[in-house]
Amino acid sequence: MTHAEIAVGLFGKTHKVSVDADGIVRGTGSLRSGREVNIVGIANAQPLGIEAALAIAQETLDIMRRGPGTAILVLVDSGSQLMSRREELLGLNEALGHLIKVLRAAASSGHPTVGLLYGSSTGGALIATGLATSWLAALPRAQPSVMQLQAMARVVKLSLDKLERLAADTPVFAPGIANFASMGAIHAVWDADSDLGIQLEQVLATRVNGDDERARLGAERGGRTKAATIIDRIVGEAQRG
Amino acid sequence: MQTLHFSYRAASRLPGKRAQALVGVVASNDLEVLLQRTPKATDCVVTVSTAVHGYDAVWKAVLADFVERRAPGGLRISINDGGARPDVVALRLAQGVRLMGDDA
Amino acid sequence: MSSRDARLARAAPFSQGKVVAAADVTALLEAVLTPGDRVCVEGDNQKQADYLARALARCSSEKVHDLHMVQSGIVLPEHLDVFDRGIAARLDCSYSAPQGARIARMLRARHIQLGSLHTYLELFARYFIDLTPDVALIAAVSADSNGNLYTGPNTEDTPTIVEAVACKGGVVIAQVNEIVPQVPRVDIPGDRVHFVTRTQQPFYVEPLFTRDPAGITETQILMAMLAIKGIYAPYGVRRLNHGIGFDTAAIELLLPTYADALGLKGSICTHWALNPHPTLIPAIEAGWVKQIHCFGSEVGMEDYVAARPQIFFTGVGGTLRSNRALCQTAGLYACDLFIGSTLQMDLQGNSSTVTRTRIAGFGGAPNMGSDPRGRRHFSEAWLKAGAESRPAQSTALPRGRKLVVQIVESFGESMEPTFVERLAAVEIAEELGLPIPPVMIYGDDVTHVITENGIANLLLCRSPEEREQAIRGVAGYTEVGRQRDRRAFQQLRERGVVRLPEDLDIDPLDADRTMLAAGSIRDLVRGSGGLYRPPARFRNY
Amino acid sequence: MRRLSWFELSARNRIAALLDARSFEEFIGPEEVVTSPHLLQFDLPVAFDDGIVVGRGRLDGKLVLVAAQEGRFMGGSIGEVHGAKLVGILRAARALAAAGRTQACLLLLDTGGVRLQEANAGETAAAEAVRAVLDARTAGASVVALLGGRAGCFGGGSLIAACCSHIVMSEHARLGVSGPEVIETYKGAEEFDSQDRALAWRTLGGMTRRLLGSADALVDDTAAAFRQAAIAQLQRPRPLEMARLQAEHARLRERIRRFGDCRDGAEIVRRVLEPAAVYGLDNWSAQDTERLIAKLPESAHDAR
Repeated sequence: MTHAEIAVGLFGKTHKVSVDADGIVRGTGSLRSGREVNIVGIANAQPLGIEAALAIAQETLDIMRRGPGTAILVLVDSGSQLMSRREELLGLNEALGHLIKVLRAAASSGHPTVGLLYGSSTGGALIATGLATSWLAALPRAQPSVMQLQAMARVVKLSLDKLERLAADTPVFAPGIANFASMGAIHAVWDADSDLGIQLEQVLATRVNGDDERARLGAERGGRTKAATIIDRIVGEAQRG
Repeated sequence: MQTLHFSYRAASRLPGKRAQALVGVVASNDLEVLLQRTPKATDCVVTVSTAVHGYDAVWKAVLADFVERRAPGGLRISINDGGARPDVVALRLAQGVRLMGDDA
Repeated sequence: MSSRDARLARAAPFSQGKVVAAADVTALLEAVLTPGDRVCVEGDNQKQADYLARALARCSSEKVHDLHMVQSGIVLPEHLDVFDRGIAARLDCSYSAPQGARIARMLRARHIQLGSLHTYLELFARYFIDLTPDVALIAAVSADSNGNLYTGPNTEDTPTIVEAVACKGGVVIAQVNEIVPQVPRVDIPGDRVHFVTRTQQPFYVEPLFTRDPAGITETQILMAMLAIKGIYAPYGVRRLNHGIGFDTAAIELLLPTYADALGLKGSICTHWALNPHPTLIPAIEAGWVKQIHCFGSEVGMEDYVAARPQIFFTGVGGTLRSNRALCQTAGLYACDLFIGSTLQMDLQGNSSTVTRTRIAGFGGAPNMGSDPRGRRHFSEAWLKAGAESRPAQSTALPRGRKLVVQIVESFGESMEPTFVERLAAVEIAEELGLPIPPVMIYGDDVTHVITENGIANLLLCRSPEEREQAIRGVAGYTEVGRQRDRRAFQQLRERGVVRLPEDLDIDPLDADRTMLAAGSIRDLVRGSGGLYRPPARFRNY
Repeated sequence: MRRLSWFELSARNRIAALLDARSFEEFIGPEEVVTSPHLLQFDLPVAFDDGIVVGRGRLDGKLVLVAAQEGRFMGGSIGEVHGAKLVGILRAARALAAAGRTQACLLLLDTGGVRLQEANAGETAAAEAVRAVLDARTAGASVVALLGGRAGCFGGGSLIAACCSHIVMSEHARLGVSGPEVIETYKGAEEFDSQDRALAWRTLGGMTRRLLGSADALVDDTAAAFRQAAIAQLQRPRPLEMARLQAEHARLRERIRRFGDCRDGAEIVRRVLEPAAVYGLDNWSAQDTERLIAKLPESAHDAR
């Protein structure tokens, strides 16, 4: 699905969602219930660089300024973080960190933040966008990844064959929404063929900005069997005596 | 990965108060050694986990010398090996025993 | 018309006076060279006449063929390309580590007719007897229009090559980084230089002697402690040479700390035949070192050396004046100790850096690491070593011995044992039909072997069996070490032939990186007052 | 004896040297052998602590929570267990801050980023960790990143650092999302020659990061210096509030406006500040850095 199809799927044809030349998504739309939803994000599989991260952060800050409590939907179809010497020199990590902070600040101040991963997203870009929302949905054809298997094979010095065989037995390293869902990173995979607006309404009806449930989901889904227990134990031990 | 088990009878219980110690890091040419007290005064059991296969005889020789020289009685020693050479193995074992002998 | 005049006449169209445009160098070489010429392309383990090496490799093999290469180093790919392209046929050289794998393959395929592998000094010697080059391709920092050359701190082999070639009717062609009205100092007089060409890029220099202190391990520190306390101190070693390696770098970095605490300052390590090792900076700054003569320079050390003329040999203008032939001679005759590492050692102490797939050549180590039987001056260290080598009741004339120390870890990279029953060099020699195996240091020259397990003093061994057991005694957990005879080992230990760390009152647990006078390249830079400027590849700041 | 170098110390020894003597208490220590469940299938050895040490101790007498990554074990990479220990300590920081028991959490980061053999678990843990940092800050905690290890601070680790309230670096530290090797692999050596280590440090190193205001303090490579800096930073609380976010936004925009056409730290120094400066050479001193910091409004701010 394209961002335009998604906007229509969510809000019908009256949406005001647009994508600029740099792949930055902005706009608003009304759900059938009349609930206003703000849209930000990145499209066209653009790599996420400093300017793009600041633009999305700017848009989010503007939404917060416009009024409290409105929902923010972050649409994600990105490449990886923009890889260049210039980006690193100028502090790409700070720009991505800033975007994460702004999205979290929005959530903390009462804007439900929902991510919708509809294309690809890799590495640092994924952490700074979809994974920085309170609740992340994905469409079935989305492609989240840390690194493509071919490149990974080179780095970990195993054949692609061997890596693919390993990937069949474990969700822990290979790209794909099922694997990320099994980690708890993706809360739900939406049905692209049914009403997206209704699916978003259903999410917004829950307490989106609650505690971070991803480790618990990962345990329930069997993808991360150890993380949740470890986190809970440490929080418990730190509070002792 | 290959796991090797060794058990020894040491000349005496290793003195010192520490219940456990960890020395070294799992990295290339290095290893980590975890030493823990056991109730058995002179027994010393060693478990080695290594990705470098085929050096059983070298491990056996290094550990036998170590037990003879340091008398690490009453210890359970667990090793994760990142491909350490015998001199580093011997050094880390000795460092571990010294830490166990600390009063702290 | 002499052969040189004929060569110069053929070359005339390609030069203006002595100056040749870089683009014309290949044509000039084609004009100067005749088939079968002996040619030296200057290059050793440090500096390279790299532009001229490339220009030679571009020559037409119709015009230039069957050359006999007589040069210190086989280092650049072009040094072997000339054989693949049919330009050269025969080779006599010294050092080939960077091309070790390719040269081994080419020798196996009989693409090279190999004369001998030499030491540097030996090949220089043959330049004056039976391997005088007809043409030399050399490198310098700058030239004037008369051909006077300034070699900068990396003089190295140049004067020796030029002496042999220019004074025996040959032609000398130099690549220079710049042509100036007046050179800062004349390292090579212009009347010995026939052509100069200015290159876009400065000639290449390898920072071969830089060891990052961050890479020094506790095991190497332990071995350095053994060397200092077990050998340098008792023999009172003042005049010495260090090989390349982290173990010897560790010794250098322990001088201002560990050796200082042992009260050894002034009584060891005062006079050196050594390149400007960055790891010696702390000892120099702490006043340990009286003087150093250098084979070559070291990238990044130029300003530091220039600022310490009381320690180093410098020329007009203040930069280092190095000279490989003279420094090799100094190392051979005027040093009491050589210490260096190796890849393999057999049970008689013969050592080699040759593996089944790599032929590294020799460089200078066999000269440094041999007992010069022509030596007649004496020193405390030399006499003591000589005395130890004689049985108590011996009636032989008193003689000294050079201390030749091999410092090795019992296992090398990938758990390859250093100690072996049979050297790979012996097998290679059989396979290639070499009349002598490429042994770096002969066992009968070796006086001590240091490993992380202890020191074997071979001077005190009275039979081949004892030597074998002494070597097994420090060979640790290698196959060779584990097969040692426990009783013989105990006896050798009681006699002090084998000494373990505890016999020297050294606790291996004290071997700690905080003992190093510098822990990083950054520390060395600081210690030099900012004068040392390490190459980019060594930086982590 | 040389002073202890932060760069050389292990994670465990960094904590010991950083905190008050013998005050550290580890959570889920190595004796519990809580190790990676994923490395075995790659035939790789595990570490008893999965390359991270977490717990509590005292700094200058005050309670602090600490996590220290071991850069030598798999490049300090974030796997499932490693990441969970980090997230655990950050969530504990939030809980203790909310309860008014301590406002201090120290992250001794030393990581190449997400561990590829357990990439998805590591990626998710990094996302949980950044959120946990921000939630701890919202609850009033200061989260101080201390960077100066072998592995640098890359990938997910760099985003965790960026979310911290304070960042302390030594000149050996590197901080960036993609490291030189990664950029070289994807974009070629023309874009970033990873062999040129001086360039790597001029781009990502502590000194450049300090000049640009990406770090709050540049300290010597000693445990004592890191300790002193951590104590000092903890006295400047930076609650995560709207005004600070807006100031950060303006700060980052201004940086791009001033330096957006630069590709090398030396260019920033030379072109914008001091035409004759030879930034990055060995005679560049700490005093030179201080002098530049004084001139560069970017480097002194509270907008993080």
